[in-house]
Amino acid sequence: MKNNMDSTSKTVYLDHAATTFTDTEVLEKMLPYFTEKFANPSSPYNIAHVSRDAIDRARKQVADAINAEINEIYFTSGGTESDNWAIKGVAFANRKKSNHIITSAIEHHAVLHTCQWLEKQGFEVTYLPVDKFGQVRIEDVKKAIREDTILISVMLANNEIGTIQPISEIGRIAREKGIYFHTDAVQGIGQIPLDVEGLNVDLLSLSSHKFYGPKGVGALYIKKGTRIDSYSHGGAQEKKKRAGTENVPGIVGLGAAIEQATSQLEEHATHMKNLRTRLLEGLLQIPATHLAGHPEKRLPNNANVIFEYIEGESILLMLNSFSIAASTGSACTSASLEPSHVLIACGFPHEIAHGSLRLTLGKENTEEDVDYLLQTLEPIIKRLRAMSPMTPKELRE
Amino acid sequence: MKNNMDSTSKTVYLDHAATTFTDTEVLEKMLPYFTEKFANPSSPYNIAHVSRDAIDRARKQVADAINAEINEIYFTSGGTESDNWAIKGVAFANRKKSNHIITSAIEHHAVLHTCQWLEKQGFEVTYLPVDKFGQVRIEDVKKAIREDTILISVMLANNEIGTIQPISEIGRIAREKGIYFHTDAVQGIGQIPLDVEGLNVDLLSLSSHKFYGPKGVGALYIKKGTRIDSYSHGGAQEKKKRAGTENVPGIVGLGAAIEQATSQLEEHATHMKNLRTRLLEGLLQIPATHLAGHPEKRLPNNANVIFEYIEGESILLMLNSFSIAASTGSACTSASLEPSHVLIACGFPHEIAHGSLRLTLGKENTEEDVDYLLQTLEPIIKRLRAMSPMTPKELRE
Amino acid sequence: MMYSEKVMEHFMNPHNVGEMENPDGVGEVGNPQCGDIMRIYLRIENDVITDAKFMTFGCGAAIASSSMATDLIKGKTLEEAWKITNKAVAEALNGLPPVKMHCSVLAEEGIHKAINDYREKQGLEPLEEKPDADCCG
Ligand SMILES: Cc1ncc(COP(=O)(O)O)c(C=O)c1O
Ligand SMILES: Cc1ncc(COP(=O)(O)O)c(C=O)c1O
Ligand code: FES
Ligand code: FES
Repeated sequence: MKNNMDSTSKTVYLDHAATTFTDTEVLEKMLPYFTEKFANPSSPYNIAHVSRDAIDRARKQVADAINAEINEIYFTSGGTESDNWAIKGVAFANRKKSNHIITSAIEHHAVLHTCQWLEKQGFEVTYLPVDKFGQVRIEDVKKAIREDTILISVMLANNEIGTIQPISEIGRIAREKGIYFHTDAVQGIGQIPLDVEGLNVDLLSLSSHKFYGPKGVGALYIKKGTRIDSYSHGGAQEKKKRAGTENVPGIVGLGAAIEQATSQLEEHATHMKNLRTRLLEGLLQIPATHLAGHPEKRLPNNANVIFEYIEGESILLMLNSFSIAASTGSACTSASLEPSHVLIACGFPHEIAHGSLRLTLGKENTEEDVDYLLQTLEPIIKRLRAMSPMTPKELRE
Repeated sequence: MKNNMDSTSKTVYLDHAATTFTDTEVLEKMLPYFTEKFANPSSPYNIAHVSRDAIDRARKQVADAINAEINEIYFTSGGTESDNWAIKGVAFANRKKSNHIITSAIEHHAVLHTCQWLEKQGFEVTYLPVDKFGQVRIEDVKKAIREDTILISVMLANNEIGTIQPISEIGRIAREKGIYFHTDAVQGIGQIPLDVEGLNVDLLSLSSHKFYGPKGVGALYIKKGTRIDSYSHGGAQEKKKRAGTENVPGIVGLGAAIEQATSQLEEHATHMKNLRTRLLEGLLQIPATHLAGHPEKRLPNNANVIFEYIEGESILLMLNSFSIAASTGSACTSASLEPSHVLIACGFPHEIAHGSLRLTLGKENTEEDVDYLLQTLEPIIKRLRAMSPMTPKELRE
Repeated sequence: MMYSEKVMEHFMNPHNVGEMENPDGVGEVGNPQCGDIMRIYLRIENDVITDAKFMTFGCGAAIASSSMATDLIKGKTLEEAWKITNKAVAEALNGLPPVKMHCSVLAEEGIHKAINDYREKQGLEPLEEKPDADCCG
């Protein structure tokens, strides 16, 4: 099999859920804060005001993007820190009161592993199942709530299958019962409109590198009045809740990126949906191929399909040799050799989950990219199936 | 009083202990990792190798700089996170065994407030006093050690007065007793040679923005075999000890900066000492002025002097109006309105501690900067003393 | 330190600095341990403050408050001067950061002490002063 990859060929990047490049306009805005405008925001002189003002501006940009108040936004080092802080912070601050937490089986590991760790610290955790499209059922939430439930954490949209959860309804139930409600919105920013009021959430995590901002910076929305422990101890930064000299250029980048993402939301979503329609039409023409996730309630840029009889790592390797970057839920690419917990929770059998391919589109993708993927992928699937002892005769050539 | 500040005048920055600008060569090396080389290091395709390799290279640069092994270096979001992780991580991982921690009274708040928080969690903490130069006495360390001591944390060099601690000796004692030893080396990197073997430390914190690297990234050295909890839960990054998509550009910047700082160490230290000699000669000619910190065992770029009868914030404000950026230990600039805990621990009375001025030099400072400071400062001190009811007659004009 | 331009003006070029020979009233408030001492001198003729001076050890807000407060009381009757509050001083300075309001309290207290010093010298009952503001905020 010949591939067209040479050192000059550009990669067709179809893994924007893993991370995005930093937008050049965003980077441009960050640059002065590395060099001329470098002062420590806590310092007592004029040039430090410049750093302080930059952080204030970014805080407003984030607040505006999610309809929060400025003083409800706290900057962190990324989505993982935001998730860890939200969950551990609320759990320990409210421990005396009670000790039960509800989350879903398809959360990101930043939530799941945090909850598992809390179980070792004596908390009890209920992991809600999902339906075959990956949605949490409201009935299950209601049933799981106990007298001593302190926190519900359900993600806004899933990173593998893109399924959007009924956050607003879960939030309403949580609020009625006086239970804190956290949502991991890391995959949602810039993809779908977000409004912390409408969503009825008390805490919301986001991560800059998922919406064309820099890596290593994120934010946590904490509704006023929420009882939560500080995440780190030290200086008085972030109202003493998250000590450490602020990552000023990173925060500036996060602010610029979220403002841009929010202002271009509709246009971007339309572009993504158009490309995805073309993509899915092509993919689902391949026999013995299934869509994972919800047919409609999903992120506009997410396509996740499962090819029976073959294994995802092999698909990725071949795609890689044709300069296409994608992702899979196969066990063979995960350090743990376990297939995607998300696909399993949706009810896909292990052997099927292995054949998954996640393609997540981004703003620079074109129809040509989609066509190149389709034209490259079809022979790959055929080839791998031809090798597989599981493939039924009629699918082999 | 007229000042020479106008919008075009460059600031004379004498606060490098607060933060440094990012070196342009360092920034240059970071830039590609925002845009072309942006892939998630955990992803399974070629362009992700580029990110992975970059992190590996930075890890080696850090390891080489402090004579550690590559797999003993963990990246964090800064000095505060490194300190929090080292102390909480070791405390909780070894809790069953015992619960006593020793630190010093002059640590950075990232250590002190973490220890105070641990006291609330049931740990016992001894805060070692210091001598008038700000040094911990070995005798005091020995006396403080108990059967159930798990951790000693003493900083390498103090951020306010620059005093260098006898880390190697403390480390030897800790090792003999089988007690973990952490040092906050945030202020030491790039100023004095560092070698984790020679220092006998098990954990060492550093922060990129103190040695001309970017803000928002740091590292923790964890000696092989050290029992320590993970800091965040989620993905498998940093050998599952510190989850979260890696801040690739930040890590590249940290690596480049520490390599540069280490290779230029001697040259830099000589430059700093020459400037500081000139600075201190001028400062100490002002009557009723005292040097804070150790006369020799101090960071080469640190000068900290106390002017009797006046208050530090006023000095800073006036310096600021002449475009000079500096720092003080006065209560009036701190949110808590408490004077520097470091100066108080050195035995300076409160009213004296108020008159402190910290000047920390950096690699772009020149003799002209020093002279400009001296020539600007002298009339300021006179002026403020002329206003102060505490100033003795003979010091007034 | 986010000070108003007015504060910076009074800090950089304070009015009424200095000691006064044979003042009619002097008031000293504050505590060097907290980093602030303010001394106010008054010249009084026919119950009117004809001159005021100050000496201050303290932060920018303390020095600017001293300057503004002494400006405000000059030409006022003692009764009028007594009524000048720290809020009035802070407002005249176009505001002070919240953590610095206590520095303007020093000015109010200093004026009260100085007026009472004058009253005592005149054999009058001192007026009731507010309790001392807490040291160090
Ligand atoms: C849904 C979700 N939550 C959390 C994270 C963690 O964010 P970060 O990698 O910025 O720490 C990610 C991405 O990795 C994610 O997709
Ligand atoms: C000695 C010392 N430790 C820790 C820190 C905290 O580092 P960071 O601000 O990068 O979190 C600093 C600087 O602020 C410091 O000087
Ligand atoms: S077949 Fe090799 S890891 Fe799955
Ligand atoms: S005199 Fe200390 S804060 Fe004003």
